[in-house]
Amino acid sequence: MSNTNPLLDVSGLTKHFPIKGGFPIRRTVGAVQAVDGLDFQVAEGESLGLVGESGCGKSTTGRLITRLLEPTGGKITYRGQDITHADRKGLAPIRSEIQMIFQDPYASLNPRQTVGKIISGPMEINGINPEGGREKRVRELLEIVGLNPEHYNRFPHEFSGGQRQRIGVARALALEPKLIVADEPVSALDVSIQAQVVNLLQKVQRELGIAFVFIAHDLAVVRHFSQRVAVMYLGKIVEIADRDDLYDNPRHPYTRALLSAVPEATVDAEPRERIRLVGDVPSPINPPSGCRFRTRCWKATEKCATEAPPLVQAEGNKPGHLTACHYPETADTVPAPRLSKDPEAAA
Amino acid sequence: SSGGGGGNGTPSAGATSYTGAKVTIGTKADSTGPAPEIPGAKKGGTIYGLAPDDFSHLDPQRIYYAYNSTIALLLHRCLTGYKIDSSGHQKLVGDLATDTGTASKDNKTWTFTLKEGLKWEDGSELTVEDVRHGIERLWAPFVTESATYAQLALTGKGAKWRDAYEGPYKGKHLDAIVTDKAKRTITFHLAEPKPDFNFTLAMHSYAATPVKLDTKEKYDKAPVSAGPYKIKAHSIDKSMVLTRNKNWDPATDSIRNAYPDGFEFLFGVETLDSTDRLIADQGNDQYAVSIYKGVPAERIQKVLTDPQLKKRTFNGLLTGTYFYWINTKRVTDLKVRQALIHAWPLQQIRQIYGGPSAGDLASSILSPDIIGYEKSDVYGKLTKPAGDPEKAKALLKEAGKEGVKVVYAFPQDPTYLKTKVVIENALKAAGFTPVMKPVDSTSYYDQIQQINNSYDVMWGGWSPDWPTAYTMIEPLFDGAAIGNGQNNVSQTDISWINDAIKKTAVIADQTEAGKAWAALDKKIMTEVAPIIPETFTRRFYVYGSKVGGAQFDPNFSATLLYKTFVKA
Amino acid sequence: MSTPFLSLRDLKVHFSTEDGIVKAVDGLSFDLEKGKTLGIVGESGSGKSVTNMAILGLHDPRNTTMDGEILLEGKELISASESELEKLRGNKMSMIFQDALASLSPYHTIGAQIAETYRKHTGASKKEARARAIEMLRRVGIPQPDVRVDDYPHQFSGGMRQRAMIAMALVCDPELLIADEPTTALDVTVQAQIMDLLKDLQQEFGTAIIFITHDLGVIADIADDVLVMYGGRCVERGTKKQVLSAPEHPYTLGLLNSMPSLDGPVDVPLSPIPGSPPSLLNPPSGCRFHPRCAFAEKVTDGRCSSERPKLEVAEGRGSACHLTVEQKRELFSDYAATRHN
Amino acid sequence: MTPATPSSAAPLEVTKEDSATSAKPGNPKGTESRSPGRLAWTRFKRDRTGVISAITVILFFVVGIAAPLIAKVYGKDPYTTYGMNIPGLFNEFNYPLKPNGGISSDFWFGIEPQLGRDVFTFLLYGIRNSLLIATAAALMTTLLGVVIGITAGYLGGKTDYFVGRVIDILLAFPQTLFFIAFWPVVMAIFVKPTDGTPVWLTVTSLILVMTAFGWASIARLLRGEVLALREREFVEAAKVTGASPARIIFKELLPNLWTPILIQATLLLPTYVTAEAGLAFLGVGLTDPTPDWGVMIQNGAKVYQDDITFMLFPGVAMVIFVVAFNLLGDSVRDALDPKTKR
Amino acid sequence: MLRFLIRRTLGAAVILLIISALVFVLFYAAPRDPARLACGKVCTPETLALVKKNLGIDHSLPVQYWDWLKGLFVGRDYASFGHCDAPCLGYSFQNREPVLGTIEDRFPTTISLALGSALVFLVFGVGTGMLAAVKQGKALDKIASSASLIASSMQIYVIGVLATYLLVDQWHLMDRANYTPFTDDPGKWFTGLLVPWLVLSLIFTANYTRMTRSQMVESLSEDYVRTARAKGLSRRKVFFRFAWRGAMGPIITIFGLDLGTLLGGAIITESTFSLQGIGKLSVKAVNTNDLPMLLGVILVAAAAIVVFNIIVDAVYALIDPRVRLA
Ligand SMILES: Nc1ncnc2c1ncn2[C@@H]1O[C@H](COP(=O)(O)OP(=O)(O)OP(=O)(O)O)[C@@H](O)[C@H]1O
Ligand SMILES: Nc1ncnc2c1ncn2[C@@H]1O[C@H](COP(=O)(O)OP(=O)(O)OP(=O)(O)O)[C@@H](O)[C@H]1O
Ligand SMILES: [Mg+2]
Ligand SMILES: [Mg+2]
Repeated sequence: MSNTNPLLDVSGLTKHFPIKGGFPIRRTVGAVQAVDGLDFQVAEGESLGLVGESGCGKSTTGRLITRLLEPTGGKITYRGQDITHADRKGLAPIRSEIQMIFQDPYASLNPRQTVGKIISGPMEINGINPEGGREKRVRELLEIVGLNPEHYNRFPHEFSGGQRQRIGVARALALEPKLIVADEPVSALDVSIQAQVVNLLQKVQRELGIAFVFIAHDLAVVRHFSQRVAVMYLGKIVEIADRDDLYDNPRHPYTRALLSAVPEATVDAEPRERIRLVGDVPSPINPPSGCRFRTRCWKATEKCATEAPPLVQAEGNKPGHLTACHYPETADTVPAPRLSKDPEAAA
Repeated sequence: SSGGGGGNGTPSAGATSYTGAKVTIGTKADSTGPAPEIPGAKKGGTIYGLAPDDFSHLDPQRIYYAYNSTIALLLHRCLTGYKIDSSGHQKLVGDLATDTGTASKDNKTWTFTLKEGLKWEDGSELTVEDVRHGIERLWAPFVTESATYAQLALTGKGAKWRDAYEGPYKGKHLDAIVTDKAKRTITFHLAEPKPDFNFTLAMHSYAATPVKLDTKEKYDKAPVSAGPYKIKAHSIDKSMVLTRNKNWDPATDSIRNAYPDGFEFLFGVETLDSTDRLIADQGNDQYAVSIYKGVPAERIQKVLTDPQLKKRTFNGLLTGTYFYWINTKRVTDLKVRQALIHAWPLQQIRQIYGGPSAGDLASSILSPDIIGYEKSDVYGKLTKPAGDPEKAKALLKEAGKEGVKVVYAFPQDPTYLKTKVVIENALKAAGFTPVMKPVDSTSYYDQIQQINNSYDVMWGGWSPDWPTAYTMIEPLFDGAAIGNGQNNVSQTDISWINDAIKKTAVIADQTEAGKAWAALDKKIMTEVAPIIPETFTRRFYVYGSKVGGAQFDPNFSATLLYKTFVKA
Repeated sequence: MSTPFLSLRDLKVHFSTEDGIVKAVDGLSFDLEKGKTLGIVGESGSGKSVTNMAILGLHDPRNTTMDGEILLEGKELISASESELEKLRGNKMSMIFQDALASLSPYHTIGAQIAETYRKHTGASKKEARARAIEMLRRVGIPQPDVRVDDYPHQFSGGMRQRAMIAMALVCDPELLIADEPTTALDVTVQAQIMDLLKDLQQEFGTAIIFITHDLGVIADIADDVLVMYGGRCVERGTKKQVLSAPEHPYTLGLLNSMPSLDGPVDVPLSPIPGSPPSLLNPPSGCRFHPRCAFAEKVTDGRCSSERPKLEVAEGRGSACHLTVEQKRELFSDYAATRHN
Repeated sequence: MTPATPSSAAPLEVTKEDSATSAKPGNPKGTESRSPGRLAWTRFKRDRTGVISAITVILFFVVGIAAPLIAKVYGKDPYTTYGMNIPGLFNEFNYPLKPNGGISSDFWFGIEPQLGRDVFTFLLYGIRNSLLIATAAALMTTLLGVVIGITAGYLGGKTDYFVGRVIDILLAFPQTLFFIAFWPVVMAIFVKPTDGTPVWLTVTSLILVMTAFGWASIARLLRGEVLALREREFVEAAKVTGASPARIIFKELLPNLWTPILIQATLLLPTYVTAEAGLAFLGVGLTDPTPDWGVMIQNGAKVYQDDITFMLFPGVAMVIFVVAFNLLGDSVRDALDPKTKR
Repeated sequence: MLRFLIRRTLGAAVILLIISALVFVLFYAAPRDPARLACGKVCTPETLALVKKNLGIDHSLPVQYWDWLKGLFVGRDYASFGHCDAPCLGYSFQNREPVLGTIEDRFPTTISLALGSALVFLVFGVGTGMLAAVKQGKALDKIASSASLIASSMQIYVIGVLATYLLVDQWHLMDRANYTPFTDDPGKWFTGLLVPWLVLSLIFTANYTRMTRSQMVESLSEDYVRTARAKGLSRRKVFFRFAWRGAMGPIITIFGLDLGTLLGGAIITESTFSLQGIGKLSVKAVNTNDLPMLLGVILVAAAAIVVFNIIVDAVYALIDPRVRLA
């Protein structure tokens, strides 16, 4: 574990989006608790995967780290420097070091700019003048991400989704960052293309030593890409561990349920135990008290409703494997019951 | 009445034999009712009147504009009035009074006797007190729009006439008016001689108002009628319905016929629109007349070239003169003023107004319907109506003012924006440097009536309030009439003119006086040249095919409503 | 063999656009029996949705030309009149669309939209239809259906919307259900719920299901038979087991290889299919997959780029590839080895 | 040296005809680059209605711009009162003597009743002036609306709130009424009472007043567009790389707003042409001696009973122009935004 | 809903307040004196002062505005008109009638004109628009679109006079434009307004045709319309129940705004047809420097726009369940 001197240190990170309302004068009447007290670190060159259901706050976390959003609370430290509330000027020196790759290959490229402009833009903004000129560098980058350097003058709409995502990667690489936040970079791509991009990112991470916060909802992809994985549920991290630990020995019921729900394209392998969660993620405006997962958890007790479980190294966990559960699963737990589909019970 | 507010002077016309009305003073017999029958006329029916605007005032004391007088003729009665014959000649006769009044030798005391059988619309008697009350009301603070001739004459205090009397509502009467209820006489003691005071009293500002039925400010909306009709309904700015006043006795009225059972006026109909309606002649429009507005230039050709249509028209010259004031305080050189007159393109201007049928070219101050009018053409404008640039140039050269800048002000109105074009061309041709200055037409007169304005030549016009020259020459050229909001816009303050006005104004015999005025007119034009006379404007009116007796009111330049009737 | 329940014969669906003719589906055939689930997989744009919309006759006739045969219980649908189709749609055959939010009318309550279909096809009264709607909602697992029946779609969560869509599609007990990527936008946990639901319903009513997806994992979960589409054509078909464990087409193999799994090795790179999907305006000649195919040069005479490979189907199994069976056995096993260590 | 990249204003090319030669050099090795603007242009060229309308509209503009030249060749001017000066053209009522409004080899479109000016040159100059005013007003309105709208949309917060309220108030104004009521005020601010109102001033104030009232709706629209665009990931991408707000507005947002801007501008122009005519009818704006299309039609409407020709030429010209421009607008919209078919 | 209405009404009141203050300031920025016009032909400074007092404009601008505002709520006393009950918009300088009364008197004309023509252009515009959407790309579509376009590019004052000349004077097909209160004679009310309705709706119809067509085309391509078809619903039902429902929102929005503007007076139309509505009244107020009347009509017009804005938003929320009123 490289916790000693992490590249990125996030503690107690919180983001509440205010809800306006009231009468007759508008004011803040509530908040979407999108992210609520996250603690994690990312070491240099390491890839941290962030998984969870839709709306659990993955993107918000990513946007907080890149400071596209102003945190409501907590602290973000990058290489020892507190950037929690740094403004544009304060961020300028580290702007080039933290970059982002976006989910939507269509929306993330300005349709009115050529590829060359899109990639050289960040260099221009940060006053980077590589040897041999920016155009040369852009062509290099295009090559690195597996695109034809001659496509320099083309427009995004002339590329396929996978190619566009490569352009996005090239743009992020243009500033030679130390940390890239990739927000579901492959979710919008076809399976056949998805693999291309995952490979590219992996290559980039390994060869250039760039650390990643890799956001995804596809557990298989995350497993493939990230050395460490954090599972989020409703604005909180419920479990964080090294890859193998997490996939082989999930301690949190939610992690387990999540893993069991992934369909696998194999017919001969014996069917995995199946846990079927009922209902949807509750609203982050009024999250359940105590453990936020308790409304969908088959193990929930009184305690879960009153006491929020801390994210700790549960008994039997390897070091660095933290779980936020009062009743963590054990390896030999009997397979969870296939939950009744009685909807009333879940409501 | 005067040159109308703003830019509504668009005239139009066509060559006819009509050359202005003759005005005479009638006898007691002329003053005795009823009015002579009109051949073919029958009682009954309704005449419809179309107009762009509602009457702005109905309270007689607040009536001065000619347009308001067109209805005042049906409702209000003054001591005197004009009896108009079918050819348009007018006679001053007694209306409420038995005759045109008796003046003292010095013309400072005027006495009138009321006819018998005069009644208000509610049947109460119309007395000399009511006549006096009408005049005393002029001092009421809410009456601000009236003519001021009588007030001036009665108090002799000039512009401060209001200070002389506090108005009738505080219980006091004006000392200068003496009434005798028993004898039905009313006597005016004037501060200065006024030989034409009986003309003055024909103005509707001096009509009688019932003491008992006076509602002060509210009277303006609901006046009490002494005339042949009374107001039945009035929807302001939209319509007005008049019905017969049963208490009006034709025997007391030598002026008014009253054939229709009622009138219905429709307001808000723009002139072009109303003309088209009258031309189309459908439905009730067959019984309709245009109250005040003549056929606009755009329809003159249509109206005059269609023989069927032309049969349904009458026309007349407006009472006043259109001219251009020359600011003598700015254009101080007589030669330059004369050059301006020579240069002015009268013919082209009239072309824009609609050609010869739009009116006659003017060459003098006085208009043809003024008593004593004599044609004079000092600058040969009638022979060279298109302008004489050579002569103008020569005069300018003489004066050493070649290329002098001339600021010409005119109301911003489609017609004058057009005449501006030809005027500018003519001035350039004559060697002036013209500056053309359109002025917002709603405040046009306000602006040019500022004595320190910066205009050299200004479009304008003036109509006399009664057909004697005094009401033209005095307001326009008397030095006393210089001031903000006053009409001596040329700012002529020349002692011989002032003296001549004073002298001529007291000549008792109006024919004599007329001659003197005409001579003064010519002299002013020759020696001072303070205005450029332009046209005596002619107006054409179309009326519905079922309307009879439609004729021009030479006094108020409108349709003479009380002579109309519904054809069988 | 009697006539199959649904049978497509050489279906062609071409769109005329201002850029030219888009051959979205170009000669597709398959059969489907009652009570069976056919999974259709393929990349985005491979013509999956177009095929199924063609079955329901939902294409705009103004810019679409359809060719071939669609036989439902022997009845030809391409030439059927609009009113005949109206009677079938929502009744005998119905469809679940991918984007439930966009596919449900935002202006009508969920209940009304379900009831409407029922009334149209059964002539039931308003009250009956409403009761039916509530029952359907209950059946698809909507909590408090008698209350939620009056909600609008935007008041539902993503999973609930998709369930409402399903309820609507099933309200008249259709014999054919087409599910067009019903779970793609959903979380895995919700996806699992929906698929369980579909399976249960099929068991209950013996519905024939066409399940469209581009996720082979989902196919493995739900389908009996699989049809792999590429560039508007079928490249391979067979039972789920056949296709997933012994693919016969390089594209299918590529798809399988490019998928990361929950238990495979993690330190080796994935094996993607190079290149990008074909343009349907100017599709590659011959085999449409050949520009991306790793084995194209193994076939002599450049046949891959010149000759369209035939889809030889025997007992529901077949693929469209010029490689010989031997070549496949040899070449594919290498690849399979890299996959499962 | 940075290579020649298509400017961010590229989409504007669709309205210009001479852009066909651009973008060829600097394109390495036949990888032909098709910018969104170029694509739109290609689509536009295929649209027959659009092309015909464009030609018609351009023709009007050419005629307007070249009016003095044409008048010179033709040998007449719009100010001389030929009808009055030359005997034999007018009857006594100042209507043309010859039939059809006095059309002759000398006066191609006849002469104007009353003043007797040459209709052909008057119409040319009228088109010139009206188009000048409408174009300038449309441009200024768009400019102002775009700047305010984008700024408010991007900055959000208090700025947005304030701008939003100003827009609310402006849109609640009964505009025509305001025009006629306060036109004199505007003129009074600029003109000394001793001076004539120069035509340029009338024109300028007209443009200014039209702009002052017109920008609000465009600003509102663009604000909305920006709010939507602001959430797009490429804007975030720019932010992540440290781009300044100015850069984001001008380099990232603006190029993407050309489509709505262009559409608004094309909607605005014919509206302004007719609005200018309508205002002239109410006595606001250019007045008679200055040739104006609207004033001409309005005068024509007065004399149509006796001389329909005089109304026909300007009227038909106006209908053709407005229709052509609207059709052009539709085509431009279709070309720029092919998904939303009219 | 109630909260929404209250909040928006408050906002509207503020807007109207600002507008009225602006009108006041702007009015006096012009070089014109309303007293001078009311003063008559012989206007000495003494008389002028008297007139100013009578009209209630003998104070400084802020005091005048305050007086006017106060009049709105508590009524006002005039030197020459007497008392004016709240809400008092003052007395017209021009005809010395209460402004409110005059506006009340003119409003039915404007309402009739607006509603009638709105009905005509809605029916024709939306009708042809729908037809065009159904027959997309066919001849009928093109004819409908271009005909409406040509119609809309005509000027009212031209079409108005032409229509009157031909339809009324020459062919005697219709009655001359004229307002008779509906309560007096519905028949006359109808025939008298027919020509203005038709002419006024001309310029709007095209807009609605085009808008309806594009909205329908757009909403016909919505996914939920496809779903409706997939359910087996008939074309007619799909068209009206689903597609039209989706297209309605923007149309109603624009319609509300248009109606609001129209209720403030169709100035050119009313002038062309000599109809005594708010529009004509406002032109007259301008021409006669009649400040109280001008204020009155501008407020009415602005209020109409603002109120319809609120109505549009409320209606939108009714049509589209996704919209929440705040
Ligand atoms: N700008 C915002 N204002 C208000 N709420 C927001 C905002 N952005 C996100 N949220 C809310 O915060 C919560 C977390 O959103 P976030 O986008 O981080 O989820 P996510 O995990 O990325 O989901 P997905 O997988 O769908 O992308 C959601 O409930 C979302 O509605
Ligand atoms: N109406 C249409 N007009 C023109 N082209 C169309 C039309 N509908 C579909 N297409 C084209 O047909 C091709 C196949 O589309 P289809 O929707 O069937 O793909 P798909 O396999 O369902 O993809 P996805 O997984 O993205 O849903 C695509 O290239 C699409 O662009
Ligand atoms: Mg996200
Ligand atoms: Mg699809």
